[in-house]
Amino acid sequence: MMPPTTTLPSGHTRIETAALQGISKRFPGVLANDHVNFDVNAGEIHALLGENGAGKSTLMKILYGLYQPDEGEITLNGEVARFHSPADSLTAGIGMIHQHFMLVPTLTVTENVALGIRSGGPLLNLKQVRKRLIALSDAYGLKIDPDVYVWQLSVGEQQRVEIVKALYQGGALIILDEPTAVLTPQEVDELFVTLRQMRDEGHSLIFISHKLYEVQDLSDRITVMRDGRVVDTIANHGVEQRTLARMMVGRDVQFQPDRPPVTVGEVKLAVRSLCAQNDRDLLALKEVSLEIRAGEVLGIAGVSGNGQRELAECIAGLRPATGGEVILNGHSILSLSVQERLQSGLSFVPEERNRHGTIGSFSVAENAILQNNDAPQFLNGPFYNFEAIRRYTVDLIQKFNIKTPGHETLLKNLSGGNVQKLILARELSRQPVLLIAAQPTRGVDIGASEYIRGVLMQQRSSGVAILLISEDLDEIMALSDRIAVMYEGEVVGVVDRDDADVETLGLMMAGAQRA
Amino acid sequence: MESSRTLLDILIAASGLTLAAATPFLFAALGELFAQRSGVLNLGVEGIMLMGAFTSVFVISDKGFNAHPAVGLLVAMLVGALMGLMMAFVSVTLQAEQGISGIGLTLFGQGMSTLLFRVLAAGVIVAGGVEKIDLPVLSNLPVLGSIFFHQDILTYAAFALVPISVWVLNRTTWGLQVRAVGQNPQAADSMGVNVARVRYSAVILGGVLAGVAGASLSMALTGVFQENMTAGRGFIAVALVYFGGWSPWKVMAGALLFSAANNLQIWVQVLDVRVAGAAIPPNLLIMLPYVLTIVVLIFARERQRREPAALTKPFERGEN
Amino acid sequence: MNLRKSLIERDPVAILAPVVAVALALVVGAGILLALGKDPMEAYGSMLKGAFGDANRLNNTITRAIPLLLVAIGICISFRGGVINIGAEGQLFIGAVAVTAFSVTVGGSLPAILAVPLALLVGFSAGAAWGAIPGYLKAYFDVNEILSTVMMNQIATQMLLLLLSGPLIDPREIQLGTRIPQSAQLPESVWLGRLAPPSRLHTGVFIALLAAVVVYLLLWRTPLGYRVRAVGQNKDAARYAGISVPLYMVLSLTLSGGLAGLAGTVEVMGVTRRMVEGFAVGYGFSGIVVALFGRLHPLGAIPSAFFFGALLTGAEQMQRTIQVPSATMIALQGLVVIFVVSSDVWVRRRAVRRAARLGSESPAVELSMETVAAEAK
Amino acid sequence: QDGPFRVAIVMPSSTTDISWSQSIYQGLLDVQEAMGGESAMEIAFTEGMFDVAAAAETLRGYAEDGYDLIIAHGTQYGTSLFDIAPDFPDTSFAWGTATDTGAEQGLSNIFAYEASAEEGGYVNGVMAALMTKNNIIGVVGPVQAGDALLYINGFIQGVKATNPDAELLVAYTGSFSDVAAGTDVANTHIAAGADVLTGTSQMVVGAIEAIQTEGGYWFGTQFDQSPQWPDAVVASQVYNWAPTLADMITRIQSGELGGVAYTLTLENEGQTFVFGNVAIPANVLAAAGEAAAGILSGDIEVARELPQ
Ligand SMILES: Nc1ncnc2c1ncn2[C@@H]1O[C@H](COP(=O)(O)OP(=O)(O)OP(=O)(O)O)[C@@H](O)[C@H]1O
Ligand SMILES: Nc1ncnc2c1ncn2[C@@H]1O[C@H](COP(=O)(O)OP(=O)(O)OP(=O)(O)O)[C@@H](O)[C@H]1O
Ligand SMILES: [Mg+2]
Ligand SMILES: [Mg+2]
Repeated sequence: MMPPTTTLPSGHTRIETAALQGISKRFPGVLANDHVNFDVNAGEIHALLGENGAGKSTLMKILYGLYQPDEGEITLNGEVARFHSPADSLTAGIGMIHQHFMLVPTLTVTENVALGIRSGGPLLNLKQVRKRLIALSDAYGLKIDPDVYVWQLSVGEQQRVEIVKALYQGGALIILDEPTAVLTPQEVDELFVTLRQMRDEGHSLIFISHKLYEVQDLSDRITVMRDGRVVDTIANHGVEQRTLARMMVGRDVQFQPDRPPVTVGEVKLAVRSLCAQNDRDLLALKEVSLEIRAGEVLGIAGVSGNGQRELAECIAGLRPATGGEVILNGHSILSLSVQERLQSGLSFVPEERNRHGTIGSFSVAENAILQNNDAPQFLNGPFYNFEAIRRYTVDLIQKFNIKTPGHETLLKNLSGGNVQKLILARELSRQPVLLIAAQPTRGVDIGASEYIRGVLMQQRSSGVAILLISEDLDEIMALSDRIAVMYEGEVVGVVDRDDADVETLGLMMAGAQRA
Repeated sequence: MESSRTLLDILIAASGLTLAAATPFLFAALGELFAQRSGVLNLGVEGIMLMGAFTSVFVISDKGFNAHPAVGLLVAMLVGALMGLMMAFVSVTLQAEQGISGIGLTLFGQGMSTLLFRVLAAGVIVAGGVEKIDLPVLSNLPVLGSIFFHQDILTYAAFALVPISVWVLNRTTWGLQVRAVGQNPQAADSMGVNVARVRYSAVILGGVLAGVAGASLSMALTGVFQENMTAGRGFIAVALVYFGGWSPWKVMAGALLFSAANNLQIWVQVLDVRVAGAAIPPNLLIMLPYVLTIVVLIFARERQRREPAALTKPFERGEN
Repeated sequence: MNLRKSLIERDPVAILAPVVAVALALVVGAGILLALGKDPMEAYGSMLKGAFGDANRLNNTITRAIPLLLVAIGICISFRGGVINIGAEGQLFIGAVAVTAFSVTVGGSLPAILAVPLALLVGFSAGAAWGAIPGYLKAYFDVNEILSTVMMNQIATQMLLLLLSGPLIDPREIQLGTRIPQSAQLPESVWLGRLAPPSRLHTGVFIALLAAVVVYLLLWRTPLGYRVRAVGQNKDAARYAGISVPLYMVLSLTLSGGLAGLAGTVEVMGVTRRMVEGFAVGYGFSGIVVALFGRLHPLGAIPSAFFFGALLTGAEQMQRTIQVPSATMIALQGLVVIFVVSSDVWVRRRAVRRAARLGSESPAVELSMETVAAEAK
Repeated sequence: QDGPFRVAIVMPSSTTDISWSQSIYQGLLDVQEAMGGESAMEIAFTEGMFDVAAAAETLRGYAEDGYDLIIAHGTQYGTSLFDIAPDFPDTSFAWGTATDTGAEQGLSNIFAYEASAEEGGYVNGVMAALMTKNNIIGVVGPVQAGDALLYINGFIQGVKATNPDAELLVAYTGSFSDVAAGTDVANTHIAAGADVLTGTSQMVVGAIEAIQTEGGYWFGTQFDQSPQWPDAVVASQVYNWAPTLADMITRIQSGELGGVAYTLTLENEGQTFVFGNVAIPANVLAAAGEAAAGILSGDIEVARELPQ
């Protein structure tokens, strides 16, 4: 029996039901999917939850034709479908927005979209693509400049490009793998409007996120995975976050970290009228001034691209300042090299953990000594003392509960959450005066996030000055003592946490209000 | 005698020679540009050029089949395509380290071309060359006419290929796919682009053009084939792709600069230019084009690096 | 360290794969030989005999491997440091020329105990300086090193000719008016002693082996090597960790050039004992292949260099005894290179499948610090 | 002594290079024929030995295989040869271009040979000076050294002595083998007005082709290049190795294994002239004959080096 088919506004035929049945997928050492059943219907948003490494992305990559399942099958509208590559699934009307964006930075937005067109003939008709792209983005309220290069876009804009691309290709079923991990609250809201609109038109949507309230807010059904298996699939009628977290982690999760009262000490970091340029040589920091005291967390809120990254990099010495002053522990550090800053008590958890924070092809142990690679404690004469390095690393692994087969494992084989824990472990073990933590829990599952936030609070208690940069306002609110909002390279206001409310912060982040 | 040679005459002659000499570089470098834009570094250009140089001259010479030069060119293209296919198979399908497989291909091409030359031709082959063609009207232009429009057809073709390459890269679906696959094959793959097919085609096209480059060196520029006659020009062509920052126009500029510098140093020798009365040692002058190429790069620094991000990186689905 | 990955756990097929690849290349080569009307068995027999036939030939094979090994070790450093050094050829020439200049001027007046180490130092330094130039240009002027090293090879070749036909020419050549571009013979005080005459095996073999071990230790057991590799693997992370990326780029090309220079030095002091036109042509390129065959590992380069040494000496014997054009051997070498490098992937995929089957962690494709440390024990 | 006389030779370029290597290979073939073919004389060769270390191994290999005469046809092989020769006192070796037979080191089994290329160069120069219509002559040189330099120096003296007004353009390619570089230099000479060219080493084939296409003349050296370019090659000063080789073999057969240094000159017919199809005016031929006679008689002295 074929269900009646209708055509979606984006041009494709609805996919009434897509089902994954008995899917198993094995990777070296792990059973990523273990006889998983999952289905999604037209006009539905089905959320997929699970800790890092639970097998969500793997399952979706199978549906998208990127991986072949070891067992099980995919059915579309009851008929068995075999996807050998994304070309097959795209033809069947399935689109995917990946956890890591699948865009070509050196191409324009229009060209990126045109790349997915497989029936266009040998000559490009960019004009036509551009026209339809504008029409689509208008229809779904997605603001996009079709002529700029993707490398010029903020992550939020890239996200929109991904969605338009999926719509353009006529995706009747669209998979969104952690689409909100890199978005600002406003952007998340806008995204949800679009997604709801798509659902209402009859698209099938699969939504993956680590943020429970998003799942709660958006989805019609929720499937929770743990260790490659489906724990349960439930309808979203008043499910509590607590219940979901329990299903995911298998224990109770504490959402708000303990914040014991701390008496703040002297000023550890003072930033005065700091100016700097971004990668495109535009002024990105305009006379920024800040102070952080020992035992204090200063949260920087702001939409990404408003100078937070440049601020962190300037303090860490990765970006030259064009003016101003940075004083760490009483000493001006702007003229110091990165090395010297590290030695004078600076620790930095960078925003892009794989690009800046670690070396994927090095082992966990090698990554653990990244900045201390010539510390006497790891040396035996001119040579490394591997035993000392091993002890040190194993110690970090145990203390910070890092899940890894061993200290010799290559870092790239660790999950994002565990990479993050390793970075944090490394940075904290260097006993910093100042810790800069940029997006410390982005893309990290709730179990690990809980842990990381707890560790930050411990550090606060022990007198470390912490500069927390996050786009997650909840995180900022939960951890900070004071909150500075950045907008277009300026600090538009600093408020005490107890006086802050999300509303006002949001307005300040949008540049509509100053404190 | 000296007086009959004006500076203008020399400039005109030098410019014409420069264009002709740049031809093989241009073909090979444009071909390599396509391969590299798709993410494959083909260091086998030297070997392919040699095979193209030999086979084309052989079939058109009386030691071979006395074929029309067009046939020679076609054979060179075919041989280039086959060797390009070999490179593509090894580097795309087998995902072998591109640096080594390219050097392997170069060795193979050097060996095979010499071997075939020894067995089939037993001694230097004289091709008779490719006629220069005066373009109607244009060749009568003063100065410009004799520089630009008194060349052989391959030279015209090589320079025409520059805007064509730009057009192909920017205006065709395949060109877009080549650019995407060289930058972010994962993304291209996830959009349904067949990464392997695009890379195969780009590398094969590169092979075809390297074959033509060899043919232009042997049939047109020198009119002969002798063992190992490319003498490292294939590697220079690869270097020119880096020089040109993967842009056809700048690659052309590089090929012209290199050839012009080389021609300049020959003129300095020929005219016996002296410094403070002393002759300049020829070896010093011969270094000139190489030194100049580096120096130009020092001063003409690009702000934005355009190197294809996936260059030399094999693509395997599922690797993030 | 613990010997977790013992040899028993190793896949014997993986070790055999290159051998099979070479065999396959030889089968294709046999086709070529048959087409030439030669008996492939006889040809390969003479090749084997030429490379390993007796002690003398074996020693010559080793002698051949010495410069290849030194170049390859240097290539390991630069490639590990993320710098593609195609310029070993030129660096080797410059090292050899410098040591020749040193030897024919002051080397003769020094006792061997002083002259030899000084000569080695001079050769190393000259190669290093020649390598430092593209390194510096890359680090501070963003000049692509593939381009600059290719160009500098040509410059070095002309430099060599210039010096050999001018300042460094053998005075006898001027006397006789023959003007052959070659230097005078090096004074005996800088000769590297022959170990097993009549073969030309010389003490340079110890220098090369020592260099391999030293570079291995340097790369995997010292902070300096750690930083070189960190810069090679992830420049952003290296910068973040306070490592001076430009400095280490220059350093890896400098060391790489130094070792190539040392290759030329050892060759001139041990084998030719004078600089001549046509000296060690092509060793720079072969050295790159040797390094890549040895998995960019200084110790892996040792068997790899030996293999190539054997291929070269065997090839010459083959040409001599069965009179095939030397080009046959070059084509054959190309095939061997292509086949062996192709077999790599197959081995890697097999390793992944095996790992999946055995349920162990996914295999380390790149060598990391401790796995290498364990292997070395 | 049964069996054929066995000669082995190692050379840097190929037996078909129509210059240095092919000339001696031809000489060997001539001697072989004179001696009665392959049954009387066996020739083994290894070509393309630009790598000195490889050549050394090959030379030793031939010695071990018991060849009677082993020729190292390249100066660069000398050092290796002096290493090997003492180990095979019953084998005879020859090398060139060189003048050193190792007598100083107490060696007695080495012959040396060289060519006075400047003599033939001079004669070629005389003819070139008379054949040019534009009064411009170009020289395509490989590297400013060795045999090539001798030839070019002789050529220049010949031109200057005959036609002091003629303009001489000299340029080097920096390589013995880079054919296209030879073409580039020739084309530049032609663009500068030259209608007669000469040049040496295996890379000149492109240059000859260029001047033939242009309708000009070429003077060759080392080997006869007229069969390939009948319209351009006026004369080639050819190295005739046969007498030298024959003499060596005779000596070896009488037990004298070395110690003689040969020089190929016009006088000993080590250098001869071969003419092609190009019609040569009588006065040119006469002048060439006079020049050759002058060199033979010593009236003309050709310097190996040009005055600075
Ligand atoms: N290509 C691969 N090769 C080897 N192992 C893999 C591969 N992809 C995933 N895995 C493993 O499979 C398991 C599931 O991974 P998957 O990416 O599906 O998790 P996830 O639920 O998406 O996690 P996250 O929340 O971090 O995105 C993990 O243990 C992971 O290490
Ligand atoms: N080729 C691979 N080999 C081994 N493991 C892999 C491979 N690709 C992915 N993985 C593993 O799959 C898991 C999920 O990968 P994914 O790319 O989704 O990253 P992640 O854990 O979500 O981290 P992040 O989002 O911060 O990048 C990780 O555990 C990662 O280590
Ligand atoms: Mg995932
Ligand atoms: Mg994730």
